[in-house]
Amino acid sequence: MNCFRLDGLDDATALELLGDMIRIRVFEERCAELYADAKIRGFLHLYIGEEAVAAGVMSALTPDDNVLATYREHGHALLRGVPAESIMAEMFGKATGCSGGRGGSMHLFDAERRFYGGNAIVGGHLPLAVGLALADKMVGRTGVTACFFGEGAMAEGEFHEALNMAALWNLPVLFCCENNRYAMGTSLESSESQVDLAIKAAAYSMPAWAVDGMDPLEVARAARHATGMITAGSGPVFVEFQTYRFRAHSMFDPDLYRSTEEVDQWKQRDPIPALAEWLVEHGRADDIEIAARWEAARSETDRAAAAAEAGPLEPLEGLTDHVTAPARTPDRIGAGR
Amino acid sequence: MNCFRLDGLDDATALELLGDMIRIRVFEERCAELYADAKIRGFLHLYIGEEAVAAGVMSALTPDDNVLATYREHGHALLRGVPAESIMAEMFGKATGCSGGRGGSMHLFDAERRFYGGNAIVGGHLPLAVGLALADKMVGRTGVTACFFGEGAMAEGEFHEALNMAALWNLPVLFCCENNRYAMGTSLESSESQVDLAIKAAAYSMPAWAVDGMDPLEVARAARHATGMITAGSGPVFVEFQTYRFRAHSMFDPDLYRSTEEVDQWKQRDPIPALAEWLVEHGRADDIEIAARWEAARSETDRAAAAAEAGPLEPLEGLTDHVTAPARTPDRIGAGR
Amino acid sequence: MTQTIPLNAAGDDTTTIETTYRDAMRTAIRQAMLDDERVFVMGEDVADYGGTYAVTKGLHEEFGRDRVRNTPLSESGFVGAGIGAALGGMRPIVEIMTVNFSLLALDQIVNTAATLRYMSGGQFGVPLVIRMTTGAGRQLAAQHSHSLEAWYAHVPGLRVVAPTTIDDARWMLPTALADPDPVIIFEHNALYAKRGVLDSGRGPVDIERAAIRRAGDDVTLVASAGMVDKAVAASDQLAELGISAEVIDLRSLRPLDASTVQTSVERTHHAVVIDEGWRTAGLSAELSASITERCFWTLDAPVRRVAAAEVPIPYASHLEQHAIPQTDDIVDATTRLLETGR
Amino acid sequence: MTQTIPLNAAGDDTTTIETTYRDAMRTAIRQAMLDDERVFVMGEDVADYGGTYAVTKGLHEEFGRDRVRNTPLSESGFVGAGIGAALGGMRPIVEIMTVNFSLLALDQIVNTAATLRYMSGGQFGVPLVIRMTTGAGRQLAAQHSHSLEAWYAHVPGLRVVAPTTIDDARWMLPTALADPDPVIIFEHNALYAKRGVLDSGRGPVDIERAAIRRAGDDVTLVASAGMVDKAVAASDQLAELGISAEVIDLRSLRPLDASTVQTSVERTHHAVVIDEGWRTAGLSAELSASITERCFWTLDAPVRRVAAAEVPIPYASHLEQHAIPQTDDIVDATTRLLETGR
Ligand SMILES: Cc1ncc(C[n+]2csc(CCOP(=O)(O)OP(=O)(O)O)c2C)c(N)n1
Ligand SMILES: Cc1ncc(C[n+]2csc(CCOP(=O)(O)OP(=O)(O)O)c2C)c(N)n1
Ligand SMILES: [Mg+2]
Ligand SMILES: [Mg+2]
Repeated sequence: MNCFRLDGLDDATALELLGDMIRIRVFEERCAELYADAKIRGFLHLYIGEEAVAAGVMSALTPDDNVLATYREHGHALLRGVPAESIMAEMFGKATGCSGGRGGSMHLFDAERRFYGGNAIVGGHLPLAVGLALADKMVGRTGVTACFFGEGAMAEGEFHEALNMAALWNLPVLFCCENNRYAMGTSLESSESQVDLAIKAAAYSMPAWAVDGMDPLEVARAARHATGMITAGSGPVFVEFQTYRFRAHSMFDPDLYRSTEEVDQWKQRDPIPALAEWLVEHGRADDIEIAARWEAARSETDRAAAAAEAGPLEPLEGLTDHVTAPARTPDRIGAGR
Repeated sequence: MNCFRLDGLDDATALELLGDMIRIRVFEERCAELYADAKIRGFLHLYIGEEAVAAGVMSALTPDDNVLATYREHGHALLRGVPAESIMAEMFGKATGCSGGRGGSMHLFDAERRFYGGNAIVGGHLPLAVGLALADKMVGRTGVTACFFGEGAMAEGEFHEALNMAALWNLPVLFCCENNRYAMGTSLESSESQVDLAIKAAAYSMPAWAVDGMDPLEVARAARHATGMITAGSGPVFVEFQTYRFRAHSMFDPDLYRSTEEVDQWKQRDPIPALAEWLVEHGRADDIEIAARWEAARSETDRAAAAAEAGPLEPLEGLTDHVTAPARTPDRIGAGR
Repeated sequence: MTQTIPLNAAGDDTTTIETTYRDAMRTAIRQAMLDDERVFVMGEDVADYGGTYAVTKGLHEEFGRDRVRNTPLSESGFVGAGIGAALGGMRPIVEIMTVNFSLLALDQIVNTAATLRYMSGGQFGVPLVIRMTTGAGRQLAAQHSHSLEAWYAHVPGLRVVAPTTIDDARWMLPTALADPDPVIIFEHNALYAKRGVLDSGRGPVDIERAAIRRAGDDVTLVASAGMVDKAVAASDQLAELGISAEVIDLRSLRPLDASTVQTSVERTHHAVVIDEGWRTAGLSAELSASITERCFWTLDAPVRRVAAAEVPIPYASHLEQHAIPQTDDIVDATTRLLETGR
Repeated sequence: MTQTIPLNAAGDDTTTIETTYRDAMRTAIRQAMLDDERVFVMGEDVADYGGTYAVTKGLHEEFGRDRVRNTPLSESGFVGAGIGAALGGMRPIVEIMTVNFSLLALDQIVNTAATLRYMSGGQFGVPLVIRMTTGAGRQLAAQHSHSLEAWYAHVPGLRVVAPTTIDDARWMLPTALADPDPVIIFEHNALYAKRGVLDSGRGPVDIERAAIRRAGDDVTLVASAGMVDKAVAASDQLAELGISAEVIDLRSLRPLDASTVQTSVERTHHAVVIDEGWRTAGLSAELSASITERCFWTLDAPVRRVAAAEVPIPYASHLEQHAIPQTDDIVDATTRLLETGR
């Protein structure tokens, strides 16, 4: 029973959201295979099941906005416009990767697209988001700083410090909580005394509400509403997206802490087949259009994997590059004019 | 206009609370003089103006309870029963001090009285309180862990982490927020997006309310109520005591950030003369009884200062004592029986 | 799969069993929990998940969730709670998933655990054990690949150990738990899967002395944690070159057993010190300085340091391997050292 | 009271003025804020209170509370916000009241500020300046008396400096602000009240080279932060004993200017390294190791370390003074060293 509502969105947007989710799904399923093939190493955290969140939120952002994400960020990078080739190359550890092979899956970066990672210390990037928004506010730039994090991060002190500062200083931050109910193997109930996360966030005096994170249209509407508020000067906004990861936490996770029934139940809410079916049922898209999205995603992923494979490794002499900048800028701040 | 209410407390208790406040006041005024005389050094944070809070809360605690406080803790130590002599000797840096001269004003300790400091990292002792309460709960000890901290500490990540754990694990902690409206020179309004502190605490799903911290009877009633709840199994409780410090933050503070009018206004609410007047007016105590309290406090302080002055210094060879225990205990945990 | 090692009473006839470092560590924890009700385990995902490195796997089923306690993601908070519980009479084993996240808990460790006894004039001790994984080599990139043992070794009031053998994985813990002061146990990620023979009747071992893992005459290689096995491998290669290298496993990083090292260097007249951490102001600096102070007049050449390149650890495997010390680097440094000395 | 130093254009005729370290530092901040709108100050009590050590006193009146921004007590949060603001194009000066509280912000500094450029393959830099007070000596006890410069000096991706003169207090800051990477400035608490002559027309100075504060021939004393003036005082006493000691002020703790030290030691054949931090794996260890590596063959005796006793710093004055290195300790170590060498 898929009851989506367009409610302000149009057919094209809905199809776009579906296509975006498909891009992530296809890309990440390939990542899992490439991990099995030992092409990708280190930690690999898949977003499969949660695609509606990134798709919906990203659709509400403009190129002027800043984006920060966690180590589970392939989807966010992809939808932000970071080329699939450079993401895949990064995971292959190639010099052509979007972080020059130094970052890997957890540390995708793209300055041009204001994509500030790929951050692997849980909660550690929330203060950064506050600082980026502060800089924007101080120089009078418009633009929202969207910061994604898991519900597990809400127990960290950084969450608390960041939300307080953002609200206190009325900064344009969109806090996007991806509540997939588990932090590795720790359930929300065993991590938070208050499991209604919007209540926690509202205690910082900021607008906060929860949204069905398995419904990309709901997510998109909430994100538009939130960015609208922020742009109008509301200060920070917190939205909880209720979602679920279908795969294990990472490729190392034996997934012992939840039942297959629970996982299966959530899989029935998989937004990709559901939205596809609904679009077709209601005559808003046809099978051919949808098949084309899958096809495009597959060929994008194929190209990415091929390019990654072909990409060169950074030479060993490059090891010490980028520890600091090659040369100091010639600025003479505070020297007197 | 002093409108105190006994409301469940008796005359003797009210007089006791007055006497307790007087003890702190007299002791600390002497400390200020001794600082000027360079007998006491380092940081010295006076509690003058806030005595009603320690007096009221301490009156509700039993010897089985644990107490943790900040660097502004002379009053708490004194009312907990730490001898004035050993507190003063500590501030003089003498071997006879309650921390052997190693701690000073900010680090008063007394194991026998379950007085766990004297902690000088803002917010740093809140997790300790959680751990002490956890230990009590695990071994089935009854007793409440009372943890005092300033409103400034509520912005620290440790506050957030500690309150969540305490509530999540239903631990017997009484969080006593001494809201004196300033953290050094930073006002509550410029530090917290939500200035109603009970709302912040309630977001962790624990009972939380605010109390007039200039009224020792109100404080005592609130503390009794809270410890009663906790002992009955409520889990942690948060109480905000609204108070004010009459002196500067420390002896180094030029006190530039608030007006003398503001300070004077609060001084009119000084609970010591107010309660004394009220007790006499209502025939609940007489001038002689009250004068005796002042006299007792003065002679206690005199004795303390004299003993501190006379106390020996730790010999230099003692410098490295107590870095670790002198010898390992003979326990053989995990060796098999 | 998880192996259950039979629990032996110390002092029983020595029985040996083949097992892994991981399982030996689990046995140590399990036995401690059986022996003493005050012992409990606390940390992120120590229960259902089984611990990030599966050390505590299954223990929550045996001991329940109170004594194998999952915490929220609150490193400073739960380390502080561990300190508090130790003050309150318990003997907590706090697991910080990895040293990387311990940065969030450093205030608690340095300003409270390490200072309370001193600041209180000896009234309060903190009998707390903190376990954490350390080291690079798994392509986890800059935020997940620290080797910060040197920072901990810097702090008075702490004891710091790094078991590298199966026996030490099993038998250092009871000694650490019996210690009245905080003990930090560093477990190098590469060691968990290490197989070997456990002397399951051995009983608690000291956590203060270094151990000679290979005897030799020409040069002393001093290593710890993940570097010990590389140093042993290097000594094998050096043997083929006709160089007899003694390998010392520090075991304890604070206090450092300088006298065992000194005795060796006074005999070999040459030392190479090896650390997976960064070079500047790292453990290798301390070793170099203290060896030189003690053996200046007997050294034939300056102590050589082999340490990580001064870079955040990169993801790409070839770069990462290049950044951290390898067996070849040790061999190379040693042969050069001996050339200098001649 | 607060002194206002006239702001001079670099390159103007040199004008000297007598002032304090504190006021020179304030002038540096003020000039930077006048010069560049991107520069702002953020930290606990930098506004109304004037900064714990009165360095930023009055600046909020001139520049407003947005650019002299009081923060909540949230060290990790506001340091992280400073990193974010730097990423966003600003040039923040973040004041952490003292190094003691920086323990709460270490994750942000080590895992983000120091790694972002590397992890992003050079795309993102963090042009952030963090100022903090360091050192003991004021009877503030164990939690408020750390000297953790060694920890910061250990971390690739950071620059670490410690101005000790009035000129450096004034002129290191513009260079630090111009640096595209994070710079940590350690200000020893004992220096703020130091009076001296400021060359107010000098202009920005390098923040990479050590400086010789006293020339000498018999021994090299290497010091930084609060130890430099003690080393200079020691050199005076040593002169009376007929010993000519060269005193090197490191100025930069990362990178260390090993070559300036080497040049000196190659001439004097003797080195004493002095640090207010703990000895084990401290700055003094690094100095000893690197001097020995470079000068082994010219050293007449092993490098001597003078460092803090390995204790949490006690409150009582006589104990505290005994715990941290004093001029007499330096004199003593030096005379003993020269006796050994003979
Ligand atoms: C500070 C810190 N602690 C622990 C970890 C290890 N860790 C990595 S991801 C993770 C779970 C985070 O859960 P959540 O925030 O809900 O995000 P999710 O993975 O579910 O997307 C943990 C504990 C870490 N990276 N950083
Ligand atoms: C983590 C930390 N940051 C900063 C300081 C410096 N400091 C000492 S007391 C204080 C103000 C604390 O205010 P509050 O918590 O309201 O307590 P109060 O002093 O008002 O009793 C500050 C900032 C500290 N000791 N610890
Ligand atoms: Mg989650
Ligand atoms: Mg306050």
